[in-house]
Amino acid sequence: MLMLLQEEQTVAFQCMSDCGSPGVVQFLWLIPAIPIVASGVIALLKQPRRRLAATLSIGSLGFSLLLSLFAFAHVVSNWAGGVPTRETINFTWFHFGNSAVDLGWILDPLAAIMAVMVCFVGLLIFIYSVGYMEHDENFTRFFCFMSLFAGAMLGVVIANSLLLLFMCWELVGLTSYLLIGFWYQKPSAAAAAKKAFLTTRVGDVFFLLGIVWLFAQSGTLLFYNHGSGSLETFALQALLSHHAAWGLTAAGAIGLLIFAGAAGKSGQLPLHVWLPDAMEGPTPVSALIHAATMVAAGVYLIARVYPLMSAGMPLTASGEPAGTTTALIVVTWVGAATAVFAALIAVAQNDIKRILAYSTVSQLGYMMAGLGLGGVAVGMFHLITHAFFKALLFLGAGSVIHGCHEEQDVRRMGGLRAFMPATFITYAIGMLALCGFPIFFSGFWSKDAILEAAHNSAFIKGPYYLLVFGALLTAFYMTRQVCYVFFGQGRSNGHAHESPRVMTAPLAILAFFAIALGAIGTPARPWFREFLGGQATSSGFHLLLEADFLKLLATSTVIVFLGLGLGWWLYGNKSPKAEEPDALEKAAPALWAPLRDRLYVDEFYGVTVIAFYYWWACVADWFDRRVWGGIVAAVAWIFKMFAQLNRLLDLHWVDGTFDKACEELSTGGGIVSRVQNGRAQTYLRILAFAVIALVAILIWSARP
Amino acid sequence: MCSPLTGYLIVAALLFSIGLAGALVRRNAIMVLIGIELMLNAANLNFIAFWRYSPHPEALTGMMFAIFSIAVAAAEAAVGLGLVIAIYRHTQTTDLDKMNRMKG
Amino acid sequence: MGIMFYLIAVITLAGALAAMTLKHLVHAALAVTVAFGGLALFFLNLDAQFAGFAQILVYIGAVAILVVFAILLTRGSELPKDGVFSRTWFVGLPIAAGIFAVLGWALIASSKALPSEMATPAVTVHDIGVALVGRYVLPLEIVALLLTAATIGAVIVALHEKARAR
Amino acid sequence: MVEKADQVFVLLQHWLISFLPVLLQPAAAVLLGVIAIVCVFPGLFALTTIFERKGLGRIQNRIGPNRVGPLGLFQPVADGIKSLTKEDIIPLSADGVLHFLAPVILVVAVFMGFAVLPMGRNMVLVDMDAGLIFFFAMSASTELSVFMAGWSSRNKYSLLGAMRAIAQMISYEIILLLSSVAVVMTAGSLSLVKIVDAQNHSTGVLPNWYIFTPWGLAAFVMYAIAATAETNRSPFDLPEGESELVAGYHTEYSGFKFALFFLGEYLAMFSISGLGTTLFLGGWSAPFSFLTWIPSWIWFFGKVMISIFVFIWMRGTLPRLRQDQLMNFAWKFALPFTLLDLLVTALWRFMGEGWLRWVVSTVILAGAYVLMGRVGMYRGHFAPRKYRYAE
Repeated sequence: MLMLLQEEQTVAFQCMSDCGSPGVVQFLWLIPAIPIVASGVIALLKQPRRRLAATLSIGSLGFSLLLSLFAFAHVVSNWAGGVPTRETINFTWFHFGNSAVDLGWILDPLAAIMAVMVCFVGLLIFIYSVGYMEHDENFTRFFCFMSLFAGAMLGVVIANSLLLLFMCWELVGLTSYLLIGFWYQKPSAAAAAKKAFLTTRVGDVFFLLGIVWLFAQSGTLLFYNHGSGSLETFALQALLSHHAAWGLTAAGAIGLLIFAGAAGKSGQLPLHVWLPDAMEGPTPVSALIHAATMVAAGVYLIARVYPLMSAGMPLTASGEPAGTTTALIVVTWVGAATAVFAALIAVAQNDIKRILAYSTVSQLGYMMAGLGLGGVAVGMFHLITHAFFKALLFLGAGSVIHGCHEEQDVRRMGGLRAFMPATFITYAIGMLALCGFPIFFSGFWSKDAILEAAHNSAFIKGPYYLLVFGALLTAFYMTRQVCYVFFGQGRSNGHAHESPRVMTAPLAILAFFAIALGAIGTPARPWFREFLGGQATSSGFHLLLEADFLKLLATSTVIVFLGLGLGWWLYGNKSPKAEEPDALEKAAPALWAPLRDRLYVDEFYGVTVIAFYYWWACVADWFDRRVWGGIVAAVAWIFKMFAQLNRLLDLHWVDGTFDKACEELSTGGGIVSRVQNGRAQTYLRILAFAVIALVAILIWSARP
Repeated sequence: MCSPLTGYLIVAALLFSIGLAGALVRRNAIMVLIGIELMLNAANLNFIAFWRYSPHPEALTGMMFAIFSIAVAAAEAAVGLGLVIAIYRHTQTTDLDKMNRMKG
Repeated sequence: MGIMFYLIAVITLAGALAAMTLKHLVHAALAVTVAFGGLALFFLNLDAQFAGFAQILVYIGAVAILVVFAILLTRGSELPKDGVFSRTWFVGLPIAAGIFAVLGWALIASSKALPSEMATPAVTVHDIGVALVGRYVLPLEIVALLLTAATIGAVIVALHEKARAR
Repeated sequence: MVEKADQVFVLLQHWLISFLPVLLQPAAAVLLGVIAIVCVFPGLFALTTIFERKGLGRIQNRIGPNRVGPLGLFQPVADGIKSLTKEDIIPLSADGVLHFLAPVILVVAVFMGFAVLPMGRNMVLVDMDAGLIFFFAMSASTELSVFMAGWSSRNKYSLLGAMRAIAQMISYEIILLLSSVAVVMTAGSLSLVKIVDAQNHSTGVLPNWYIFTPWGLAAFVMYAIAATAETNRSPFDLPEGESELVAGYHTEYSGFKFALFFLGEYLAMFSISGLGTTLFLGGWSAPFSFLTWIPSWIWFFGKVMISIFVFIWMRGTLPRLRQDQLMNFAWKFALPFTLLDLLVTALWRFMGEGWLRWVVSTVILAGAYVLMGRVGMYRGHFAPRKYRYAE
């Protein structure tokens, strides 16, 4: 088991960032900035400039990919040289009082590998989108949002400040909202967007509370800042020494609050309801945001603040963990429960994307559990592999939907194997990777690492059994889906067709990585673990032959084959009619109904949270109308009466006098006006006459 | 008739009277304006003459008065003629005998 | 009191008289220009060079032209049918004569107080300029304001009704 | 020797009047000056007509008059004899007196303007304190003679031409005056002799002429445009637009009176070029100190003749403007721009020496020029009119 050991590493890190940062980290901000700028430019483009919009956003993301590959190479070369990388650039955003709010970005193995993943998967999905969105009239808007999303997500990845991370986090949430509601003319899409936004906000409120608390406690929101960052020894000690309620330390409490935010974004158990509905967005959006990247942001966040979550973990003398923390226990249990819960629901869904969505929720649960049990490397490894094969599955599903003329119900497909061979092969690879088919697929190794960590955990045993059951369900529902879609007789309305090259090429690339990525994390050569942990671990093929490991291998293989077999037995080549009840429904209708209805979570929320808000809104409305409205009306009435009184006074007293005076004046004026006959020369004459008189008087009076 | 100023004053008085007579006896509004301009000019001549023969010509009082009077006269002519044109547009005449709608 | 004075006086008064008596409006306008020119010569004769040139510039260059324009715009160049003099001309003339009488009386009454010959004042344009922006700066500004207002007013008054409505 | 050549005319004048009794000498000096002006400029006029006809010929790709004398150089003589011997026609219904007075007043008024122009060192007829005002007063008087000519002819074309000419001359006279005021503000004098003196000391590379300052250049451009309009020269020759008005206000003139109008027009050109030279181009001063050996009067007449050449060049190049363009340009572009130039001149005066005032005034003027031009173009003040039938 590996641990990030702050105490020993701080010195090395300080040296690294003090010795004049090399160029890479200084240009790190370009990685998110370029897609955001591209998005701004696209926003200004006219609707028909589709080609330019696509070129801009793909080009910008490609550039970001190049940059992040460069950064990654830098990190890898440092790592190969035995120096773990942690380079930061921090700057003050603003001051208030004596405190300053700092922002900054960071380059470390975690950020580097995540940035590469986001850029790479994102780029493939962008390319795929060109084909998928070809006939949409809001093509430019789509790419504008996608670019903005990519930029914001990369911002989350490289942020070295919890505040900057939160800002990008909210930007990501906004773009998610925009993209889910991309087809806002569909009421269901608009509702789904709203739901996603509100649900994630619930988590974000806790997250914000955690941030504020952290700032109040440690005085900084920077993660790493030459020893004074909030994740470094000094601040952690301070946080540990401070006790919150219920026996929690401040570190634990803040960790739990942050986890609430992560749970909202990553669809963990109480807040998972938005993610399946989010499938109303276009399929590339589902692939990019709701499978590969954004939902993984929660996991990434937990990985990022792992030192905080694990603060206070008792260690053995050799640095091995000898216990765990409350925060990690909560993370583990929530993750494991989510994994099983979502997998159960996925079994009874009929919408191709909804199955994948629940599968995503379930896999995110795995990642969380992996983080809680095995540390950063375990959770992140599954995150990376999952990003690739889940993106592959979503894109494959998109290809299927595209090929079946926007049909999403798996019962109305079937037999597509023959019509869409490329999609079928890649989809099958993705499906096997997700199921964890032994040895050859990346999913096997990453999931196995989680199971291994769960099995080896000395402190909490329950999650292991939950996760194993989840793995069985995963294999089962994926088999069910593939059988429905690709095997049996064709049940679709129109003639299915293969998707264009621009869509299948990304599928192929993703499929390659869905297989190949396993190589970086096998127990024989746990490169990924070393890379993230910055520590050497024992390696060699002999590790594969250890008894413990073999036992575990056998268990998971059996589980997977059990799931696959069960699925094939129930659904293989049956080609039931679309209206016909499901095979499982026939076998166990009492089990089926609650699963189909998503275990009534939405309904539960409907009668509790939403009902409460509705009632509260009614109360407020009544109060507004009756109480406040009454007061306002009374005041208005009083003033109106006063005005009436005034008017009467004016009319009879003031005006009467004035009118009389005016009449007199006008009569007098009429008499005088006869002099003014309107002839200019008469006036001039009178004037001249007056001058004569005046001068005569003057001279006469001045006579000596 | 010993002072050189007297001659100028007589000329100015004559000019003023001629201008006034013109303004009083002519029918045409424009001619009335011209008469008024003549009266103004007569006054200017007086100012300049008094300035020239005043004990302190370097104080420039009369001169300034004349210069400002010229400027004001220009403004007066512009507005007056503008009015005449506007009235002509309405009534198709510049005959003051026919223009008596100015009464209250 | 040289020959020049009498010459100029004759020109000026003749111009003024002609302006007030000539039937034709254009002729009257040109005659009054002669009177203006005579006055300018008077100013020069009185060593008021600047005022003289200003008189030419303003009266001959602007006012006379304006008058001519007004005459043409109001069809004043055609001879009126019912005479050029007002119906009440017999009232006007005695009043004008009365004015002259009163002024003359004032002149005679004050003839003893009038100064005799004075030396030519040494006043340059520079002095006038300094006085204008020094002691007389306020009147200058007010006159500037007046001229601006008059220009705008004249334009608005003389605008076509239709143009104004627009 | 150089001094002698420079002052040759002044010395000649002194020599000539020295034969007379002392009492008569001042009057004789003035008389001699008047005679010189009255002889020199009509001679120059004759030269210019042939120069113009030849030049226009070259511009229009033809030879021009070449029959009378060598290279047609005696053409003006032939023209003069022709106009003198032609019948002097007075239309039956014309106002005879005004018809006769108009060209005379025109020529006299224009000749008066030359009195204050310094044509060389010590070569000015009257060094008036208010010389510039005098000049403008005289040029203002010409408008009245134009009106007299147009009105007295009893001819619609004549009257229309006269009204056009007066409207145009009044509009552009304001610009002419205001652009000169910029110079007066800087030189601090209305006397043209002093204005020349103020420009006649070279500091640095460029001569100290006002045209070599931002405001001076702007004022000069405006002055040049206004001068072209003031003299009714192409492209502002609407009052004589032969396609519309036959010949404008001198349609009904023939013989010698017509020649007088012709003379008046050219004299106005000379005097206005002379004034422009005096105000902006340093008058009779040499551009560089090593060129002072060339007599000052040669400099003056050289500059005037170059201006005349520019007049001719413009006439051969530019098409005539439309009346509304002419007026819009005067009131909506040139007048505001000249007023702005006055402000910039004041700024220049009070910003003190240094490069900063160059930059500031250049930027303001160039910016205003571009901006006002663009706005005018955009709102269609100077743009070509769109004719309905051409759509």
